[in-house]
Amino acid sequence: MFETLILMLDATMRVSTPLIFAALAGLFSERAGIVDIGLEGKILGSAFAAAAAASVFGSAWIGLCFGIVASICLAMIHGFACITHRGDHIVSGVAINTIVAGLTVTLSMYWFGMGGQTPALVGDARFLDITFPFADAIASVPVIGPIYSNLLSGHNILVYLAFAMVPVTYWVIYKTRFGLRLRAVGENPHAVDTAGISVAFIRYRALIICGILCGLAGAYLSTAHNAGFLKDMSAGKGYMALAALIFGKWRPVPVLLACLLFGFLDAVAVRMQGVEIPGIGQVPVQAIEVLPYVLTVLLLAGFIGKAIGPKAIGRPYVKERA
Amino acid sequence: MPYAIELRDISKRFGAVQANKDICLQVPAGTIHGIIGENGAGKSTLMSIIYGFYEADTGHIEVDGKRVDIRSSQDAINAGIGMVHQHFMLVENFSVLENVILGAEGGAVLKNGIGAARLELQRLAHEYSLDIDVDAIVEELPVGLQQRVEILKALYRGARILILDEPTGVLTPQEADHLFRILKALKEQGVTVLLITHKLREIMASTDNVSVMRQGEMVAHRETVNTSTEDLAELMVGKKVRLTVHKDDAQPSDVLLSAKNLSQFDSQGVKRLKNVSLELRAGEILGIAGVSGNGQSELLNVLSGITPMDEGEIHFAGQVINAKAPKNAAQMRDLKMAHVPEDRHKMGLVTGFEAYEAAVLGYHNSPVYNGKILMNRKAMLDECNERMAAWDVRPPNPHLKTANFSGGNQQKIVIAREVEQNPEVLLIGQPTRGVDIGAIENIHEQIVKLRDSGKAILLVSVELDEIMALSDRIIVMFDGAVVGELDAKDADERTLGLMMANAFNEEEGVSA
Amino acid sequence: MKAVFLASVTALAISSSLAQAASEPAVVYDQAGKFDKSFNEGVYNGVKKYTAETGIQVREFEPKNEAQVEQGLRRLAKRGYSPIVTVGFNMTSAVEKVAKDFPEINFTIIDGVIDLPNVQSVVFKEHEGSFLVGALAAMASKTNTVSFVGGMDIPLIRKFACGYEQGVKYQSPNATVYQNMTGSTGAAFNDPTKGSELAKSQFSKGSDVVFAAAGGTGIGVYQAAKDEGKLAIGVDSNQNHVQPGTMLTSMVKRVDEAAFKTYADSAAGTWKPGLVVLGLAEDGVDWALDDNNANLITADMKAKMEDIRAKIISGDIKVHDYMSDNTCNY
Amino acid sequence: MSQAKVPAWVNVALIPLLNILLAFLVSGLVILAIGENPIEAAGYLIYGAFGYDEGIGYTLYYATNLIFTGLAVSVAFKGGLFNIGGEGQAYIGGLGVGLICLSLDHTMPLYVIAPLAVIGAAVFGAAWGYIPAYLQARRGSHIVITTIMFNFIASSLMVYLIVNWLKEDGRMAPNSRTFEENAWLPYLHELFSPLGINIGDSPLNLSFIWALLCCVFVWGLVWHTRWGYQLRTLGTNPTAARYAGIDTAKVTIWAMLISGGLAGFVGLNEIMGVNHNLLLNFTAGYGFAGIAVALMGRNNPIGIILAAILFGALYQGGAELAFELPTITPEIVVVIQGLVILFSGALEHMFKDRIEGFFIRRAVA
Repeated sequence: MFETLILMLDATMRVSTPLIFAALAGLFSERAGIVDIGLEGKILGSAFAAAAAASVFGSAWIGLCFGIVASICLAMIHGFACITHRGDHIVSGVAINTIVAGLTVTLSMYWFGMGGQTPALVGDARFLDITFPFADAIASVPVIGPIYSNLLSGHNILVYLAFAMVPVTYWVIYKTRFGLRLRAVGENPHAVDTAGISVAFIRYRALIICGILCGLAGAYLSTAHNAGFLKDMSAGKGYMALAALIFGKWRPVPVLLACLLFGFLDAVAVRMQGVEIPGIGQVPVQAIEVLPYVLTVLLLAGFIGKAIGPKAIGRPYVKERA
Repeated sequence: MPYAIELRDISKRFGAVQANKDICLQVPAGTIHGIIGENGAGKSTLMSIIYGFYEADTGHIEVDGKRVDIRSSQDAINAGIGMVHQHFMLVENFSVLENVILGAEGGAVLKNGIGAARLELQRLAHEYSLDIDVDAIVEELPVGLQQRVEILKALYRGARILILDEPTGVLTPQEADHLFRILKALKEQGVTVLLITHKLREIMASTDNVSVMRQGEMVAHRETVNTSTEDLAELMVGKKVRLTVHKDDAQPSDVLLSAKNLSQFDSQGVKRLKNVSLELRAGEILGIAGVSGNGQSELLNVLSGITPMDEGEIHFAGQVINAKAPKNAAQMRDLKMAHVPEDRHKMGLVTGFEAYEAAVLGYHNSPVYNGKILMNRKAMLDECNERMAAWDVRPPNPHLKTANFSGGNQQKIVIAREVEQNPEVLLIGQPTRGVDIGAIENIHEQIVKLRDSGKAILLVSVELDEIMALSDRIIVMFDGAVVGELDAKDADERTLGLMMANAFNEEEGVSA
Repeated sequence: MKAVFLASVTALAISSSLAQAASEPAVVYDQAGKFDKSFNEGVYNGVKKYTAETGIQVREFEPKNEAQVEQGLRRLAKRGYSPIVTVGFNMTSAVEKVAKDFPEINFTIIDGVIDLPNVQSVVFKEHEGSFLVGALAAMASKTNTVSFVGGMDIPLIRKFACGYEQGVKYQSPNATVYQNMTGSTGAAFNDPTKGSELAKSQFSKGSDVVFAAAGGTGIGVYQAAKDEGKLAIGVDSNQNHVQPGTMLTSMVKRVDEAAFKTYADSAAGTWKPGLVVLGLAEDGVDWALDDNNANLITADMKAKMEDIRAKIISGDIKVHDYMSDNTCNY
Repeated sequence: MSQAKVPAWVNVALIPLLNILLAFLVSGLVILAIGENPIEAAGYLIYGAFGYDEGIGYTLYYATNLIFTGLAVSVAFKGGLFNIGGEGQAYIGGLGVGLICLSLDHTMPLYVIAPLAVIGAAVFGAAWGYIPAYLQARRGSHIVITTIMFNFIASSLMVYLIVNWLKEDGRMAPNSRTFEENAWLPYLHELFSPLGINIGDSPLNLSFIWALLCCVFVWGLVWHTRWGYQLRTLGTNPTAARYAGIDTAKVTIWAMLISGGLAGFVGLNEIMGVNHNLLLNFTAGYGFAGIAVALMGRNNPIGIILAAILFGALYQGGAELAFELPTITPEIVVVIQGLVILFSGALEHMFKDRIEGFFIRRAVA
């Protein structure tokens, strides 16, 4: 039982990683007042760019850079539409998701001609797992052994980075000048503007950070968790991250917990397919898969707590005319 | 001696509208300078230019005799200019401290800045008697204190020139008095104050000099001691103001509507309306006086059925309406209650609609405008044409989008809609807000005419002059409750002002 | 610009009417595409081989959604392409419809059964091949624990699983076999992330050889095996080259042969409609041994495999077909 | 302010046209980047969409779905609601159609099944729109997020139902049995051939006519009924709606019911008209494409028909294009779609303000 739990948690860490990156990305964006349902598109775009670059240059790090750049570009389109041209955030997000879904396949067909995939990545073109010192040595020690060598050790660097990003995000959001301004801009952009700070500049910077984090999420998918890009490989992770963001009420630590919960449910669901549980029979996997969305809806409807987002979210900032 | 701030030939145009034209202004250091003008005279635009919100098309600004380029609020702050906006620029769920340091954090990491800010705020509080709990969350503070946070924000940034845009609109007269004492203290410390208002009394009471704006132009400068309310009023509107309305004495008869102990809570559970009782008789105008935000809007909304009451009941047209048996706005209209809302843009009109569509808003279910399944467009258009002619709406084009009419004509469309339904009771809020002088007279006459035809009218206005001129009876509201009632003949500004601050008996007891 | 445009439109109209006259072979892959490293790629290899040997181009079409399957088939049929090889049971209903409407065009469907006078249905005895690789897995396993990752949870995939399990148990009766299916929709054939997760969880339970019958999902399974130093078994095509050193073998389903044979027979005039069942005896399924996995297969293992293979063909070993009764009781 | 001075055709025709041109221009650049000639590609595309009877049929068949989802998005939008859940509502609507057909096709004739299927599609689709609407109207949760979540929930639900309940034992493909022919909506080419009119074989079926009727219905409903008046009031000014005594919660819920019902009709076309069985993923993104159609069509039924035909042509022409030039995937159409959403939706102010400004200046001068 304990073994199984460790294995499930181990899988949870791997599955949650892109969710954590993307949900933190959404946190930066939405705390600055920009609704971002384009997380999905940015993840997918980055996954493609990272895999393509990694396969061409043979380096996962170069892939990561390309992934981040691609994701930032998409974030800037979102910014251009929502910040500069006061466009509807939702529409812009839908547009980005749609464009990326089409473009990644079109481009990968052209470059690699493999039905919308990139070539499989080998060796340095992928982020490989890191084994902690003495992991093998103490693997057999009860309790601590499995926790250390199975759960904590043996992930790739992006997994650790994702978890490290949570305290970093917390610090940036609550303890720095940028964070103060970012939160203020999401609550009352007029206050920020009259304080002599450019609302647009803060929002653009928030979106750049959002782009970087989505870039990490996408690169993780294609160059760390998997070994190559696949059509539609983000498979709704952006939306699930959005759900986690809401579920975590736009705060870094609860958001992390929400991501872990959703990741855990996913890890459970994967292993439940077609499995007969003695006495119960088959548990429909779909029921587990759907839980994150159902929970988020229940939360939004106020049946379990209340999710109150940043006040100025989704509203374009226009200087009022006298 | 150089002026603290000098404006030279400032002009600003928004599309076809000339908001400011060749504005010149000289403000000596350490004085309080008033700027008055009607709504839309261009005061706020001018202040926004000084504060870097807009860039002037032509002209320039000098501070302490030196020309400064103000392209952003940051430039204004650097030039020592601070501004207290009409609508506070505060982040409501931040603490006072966070609000104050926003934009002047003193380093990339907050920790150091916060410590320094704490000390500086203590000093400011001491020096100008601006006491405040720096760790309080802003949205939990009363309005007067929120304004104080705004002033502290400006001073913390080292402002030597402080602009206040309509600072007393949301304050009780007593809170306002306190504000002016603070301004005097600031002045003594050498701060220059620019006070924008359309309230002549404030200008006369507190300023050293006053400038008058009209239709985007600066039309006069006066030393306050050498001018008078009448003089300024005339300069402001350009002709003699007629503040009285010709009307005969009221002939009140039956009680048409009575409200008993009405209470209502907002979404946060705060009681906005507190046990309000009133009676409204046929053939009278009942005025509701009060500083804006003291429950008048809630009262109108509850009476008209827009929001349900939480406690109390209304007797109207033989019906008892209470929390258990509420009636919505449509049902109240069916009982012949009409309502001209306080804000026609937010409520009274759908600006994207063509005039003939907006002219049936609220009455769209009436059989007059409907066939069996579809609406009867012809009937709507015919009626709209008739009314536009009768009420002199210009241009008389029922297909024009309502957004494209001027404020006065929009208001005429709304009032015509409500009055022409021949209601028994008319609720009317801020009937002349943003309406030009000519239309004001017209609207006032129509209200009196309706009264004389035996209808009951409940008038809500923040303009004391309007209340006093139109009402037969006046009720004063403060903090959601009725704090006094008097006959219009016995009302004067001082009495009403004290009642509005709920300080009638204790003079200045409750001022913040 | 306008002129160029009009010219190209006219040219198009002409070229497409010309195409009507041709009678060339064609292939319609399923939505996983011809580079799935598995089933479709197998067919693609057959197509390549045919083109290489005869110089005749085969018209290829990769539909991207359900509607395009039928539309693409119809378009090919209308232009006179024949025979048309279609890949996968997902196309059954579309092929059925179009084949009815174009009785003069010949169709071959791989992995599906359609009873029409102009359709050849090719199905495989996957259970036999799976039995073989199951036995090999049991031989190679050091932990006496092996596992299976299926794609979509359907009878066909259960057939693989069941055959595999029988093979394992034949070789090593007390061995443990873990089984997981990836999902219950077509997406389960194209989800390497889940594949790798499933494989990893099987590895942590002790499995050291995994057989993936999961299309594109298998890529993730093989990757996981490589990352963790375990062995994996490929499916459909010879996938030994995907992760050399990790791939123990591949359960080869000669879809390439099926496609090649359709074209070749058709050219020779010997193509016949009806059901074609290909098993070990017909070389329709087999295990793959090449340079990529030669190091992993000892002479002893090879000998045992040849023995089992012969016994299945001779009928000494009866391999239960899951799809015959939808159970895996053997 | 001075919209009066901007000629109507600017908003109705010029701006949408510019948006679509820009989208084509960018896609042309993409095609150029992948080494094909955009003009040649456009040739194939137009030929495929309009060049022959069958192509036109396919174009209109795709357009049918897009009319339904476009109308769905626009009705909700008129009430100020962004229904991003058309995909899920269409999916569940198809379930309604499928269940009716599966349960009645052995016993009932088409003229009984068809109206029931229409009702089934509407009721199921509406039901799926109802929950988010209810939650928005009564519990204050944001409809965009809930409808997104409901798309995922619908997708899982359908997998569960089809795989576990509706799939025949032993069948491989996850779909229900094929309906008897009396539960098939007649193809238009079948209906027309007795009249001597010969249109090419295509999946175009009776639901196209139903889609056109829905346009008329929506036009009348939104612009000419009391309910429509209330809907538009709510959509442009919710405070005014409360002032006017409009039950905003009720209008919100009804708007989403109608929106969901319209989206559900995609099921009619796909399940009963074309596939003749209940299968997975038949919605194929039409729900999202409806957003582009509604934006492009300016939320106006005529505009929606035109936009739906345009996108239908892109789908069909795109398939033709991919068939003729295998280096170009049909996904290029998805790119065009996304660009249209970007230019005519998210970046609408970029052009609109400038163009209107131009006309206003001209009018002033």
